[in-house]
Amino acid sequence: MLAESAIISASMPKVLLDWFYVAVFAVVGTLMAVLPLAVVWLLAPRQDSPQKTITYESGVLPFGQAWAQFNVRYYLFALIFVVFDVEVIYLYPWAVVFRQLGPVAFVEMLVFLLILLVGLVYAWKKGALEWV
Amino acid sequence: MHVGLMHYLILSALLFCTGLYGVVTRRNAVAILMGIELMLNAANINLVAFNRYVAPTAVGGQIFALVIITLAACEAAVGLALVLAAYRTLETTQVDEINIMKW
Amino acid sequence: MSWVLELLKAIGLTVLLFTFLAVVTAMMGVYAERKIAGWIQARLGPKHVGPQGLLQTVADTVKLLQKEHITPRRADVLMFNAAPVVVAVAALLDWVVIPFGTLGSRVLVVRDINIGVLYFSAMASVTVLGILTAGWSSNNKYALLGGLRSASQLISYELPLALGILWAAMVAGTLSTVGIVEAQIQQGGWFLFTLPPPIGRLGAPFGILAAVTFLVAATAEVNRVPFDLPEAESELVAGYFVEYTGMRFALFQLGEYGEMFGMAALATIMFLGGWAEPHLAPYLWVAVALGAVVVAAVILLTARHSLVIRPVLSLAVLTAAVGLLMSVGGHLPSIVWFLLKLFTLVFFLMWVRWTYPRLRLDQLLNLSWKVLLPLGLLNLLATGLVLTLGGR
Amino acid sequence: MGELGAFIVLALVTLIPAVVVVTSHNIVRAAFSLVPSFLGVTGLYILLQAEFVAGIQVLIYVGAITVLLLFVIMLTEGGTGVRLRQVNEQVPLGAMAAVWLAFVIIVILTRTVWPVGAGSPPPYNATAIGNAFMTDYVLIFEATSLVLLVSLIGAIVTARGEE
Repeated sequence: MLAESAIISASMPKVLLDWFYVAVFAVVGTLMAVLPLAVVWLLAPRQDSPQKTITYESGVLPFGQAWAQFNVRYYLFALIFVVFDVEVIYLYPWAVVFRQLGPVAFVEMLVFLLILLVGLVYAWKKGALEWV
Repeated sequence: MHVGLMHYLILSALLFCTGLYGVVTRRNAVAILMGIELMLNAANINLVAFNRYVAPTAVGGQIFALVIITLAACEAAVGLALVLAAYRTLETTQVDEINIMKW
Repeated sequence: MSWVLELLKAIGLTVLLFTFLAVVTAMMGVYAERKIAGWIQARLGPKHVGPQGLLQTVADTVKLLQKEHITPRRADVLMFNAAPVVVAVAALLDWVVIPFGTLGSRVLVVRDINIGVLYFSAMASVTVLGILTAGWSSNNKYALLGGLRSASQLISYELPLALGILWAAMVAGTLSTVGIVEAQIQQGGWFLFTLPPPIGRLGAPFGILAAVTFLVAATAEVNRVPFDLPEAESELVAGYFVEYTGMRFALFQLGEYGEMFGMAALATIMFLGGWAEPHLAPYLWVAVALGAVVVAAVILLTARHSLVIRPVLSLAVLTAAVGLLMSVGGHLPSIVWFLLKLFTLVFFLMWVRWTYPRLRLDQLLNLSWKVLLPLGLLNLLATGLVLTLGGR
Repeated sequence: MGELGAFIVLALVTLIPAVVVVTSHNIVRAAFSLVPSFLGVTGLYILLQAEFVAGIQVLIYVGAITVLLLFVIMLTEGGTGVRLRQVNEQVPLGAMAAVWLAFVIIVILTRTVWPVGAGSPPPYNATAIGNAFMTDYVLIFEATSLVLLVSLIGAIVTARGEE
């Protein structure tokens, strides 16, 4: 194990090797996911009929486009999500160093989170978290 | 040939100009925001590349990149909220039709 | 050329993990789900194909391979085809950082990436895009509504999920999945019940709270009952994948089960000590074995249906056997422990699925934003405070 | 060699979809094309050994900002499939400006001598970033939370209108 990693680090840093694997996984995984689709393309029957490719709408002929406009509520949740997701990215580095740095890091994060909790309370009070 | 700082800077310049083209030519406000996101990404590539090649032992550039990602998220949230507000009153997201301030 | 070797190794591991995903999580997962559903609803479940219906999902897969791919006339063809692939590959990529156990001094993990758990949550967040693509490109009202609902559900529960992950990362002081397990081995207890010394067992409430937050969010993240609104068979007729047939549908299924097992695996790693063997005194292991026997006896004596007898008996025999083995000082390979914990969690998720009704959309969003998110944040801060006061 | 190959592949993965983003007539497709572009940039960060920033790039850009953009497209006329003219009359002008700017930047870049630092990146990227945030950059750290708070409030007020 140790000997092996020494050989690799001579040519390539661990970080790059790690992600090299991820890249191979993504590429080969995509190929493997496409493979059954190709098999189907070879094996399965293909009989096109105009009825078959109609959009499914519980057996009734579809009317209008599905690409319609939706409720603004969806946006509000996505918006609050983005802001808090960004907050979470600051928690990750904090989580790693927290136990080395001790009280100072805790207080710094406390201030950070309290400011953002104000935002959550605001959204809550304004009813941005209500669906109806 | 070795990959150096220059490679990243040129790539980022190209990405930046692609984004700029989108911002200048698009009519849809959302598409303009997409162009801006590309430009911000180009800036981030620069920051991280400078970090890697000029001061590899520090992480300052990466911190700036993180802050820019944060600002990009805020910009998208507020910008898109503006687009929605404009759409509600004017029923369009095409920026050249949003001209009620023009006399 | 060392990199050719690495490339071959990576390709081999991809094929291995993809097969694991397809055979163990998707095929056996669906089979187990149907058997457990049958057991809970006092019926038999699949029974005819192979012994005890074991080959049922294999037969189903073969059937799906022969099904025609129907692409709706008004769909966006390219994106319609890309969506199931994205969902399946995102689920596969989750597994890169999951350690299965140890072999000698080696940890059985594809790559112990430095930012392991962050990587995991990033990959999990890509699923949202696959689902939105599927919903939009079908150009079907049910699909689009299901896709949008699903996306808003997934993003809502991503935050509590991340907070659960962060809790474990904070206590362990690392983002690496292997590091998190090793921290638990070092302190001699699961994060579920134990915090690092000097807090120890007193920290159990924090761990349990974090684990519950994570599990609830994970259940929602993989669209399972009671959070299956996006699919809601009875109202949205399967939601975002309503238009998908044959193997494309199977890929969604693969992604969903792969993701579910992946979440359970991450929970095992973060809260149940991963591959580590539990250290209990021998008499406690005897108690575990006896307990299994007693519980089984009570259920068998009071059961109204003879159908429950066999599954209860087999589970009890398994638990009793493990308990007895451990009480006489035996050992099981670490990979067995990991899989035992993983399957127990998966069993729990399936049990929940067939027991609870679906939530309403507003209840679902309330649970995430008004309960889990504040709770997760407070738990994180409280645990941080306790760790700080306890002298690091 | 391997590094250069990876760089070229990633550059193409970044730039080609970026061109689709700014030229596609279908706005939903343009938004989806952002994803490979962002992922290409992620790969570049990895190549620069900025692992943590790469993880955040996927989490925020792919998992959050793209979803937000798609939501808004589907909430406004973009989602209705109505085919509107997506570009304005500035196409030739914009193309010229972009090409000219790219040219100028590249000329300037190639004529500058950039300082090069020595040393290797810290092995644990996330730890180094955490330490920097908690010590040297703590003011930025706290200021970001204020920026986030303000944009959250601003966006909620704007998006809700006067209901």
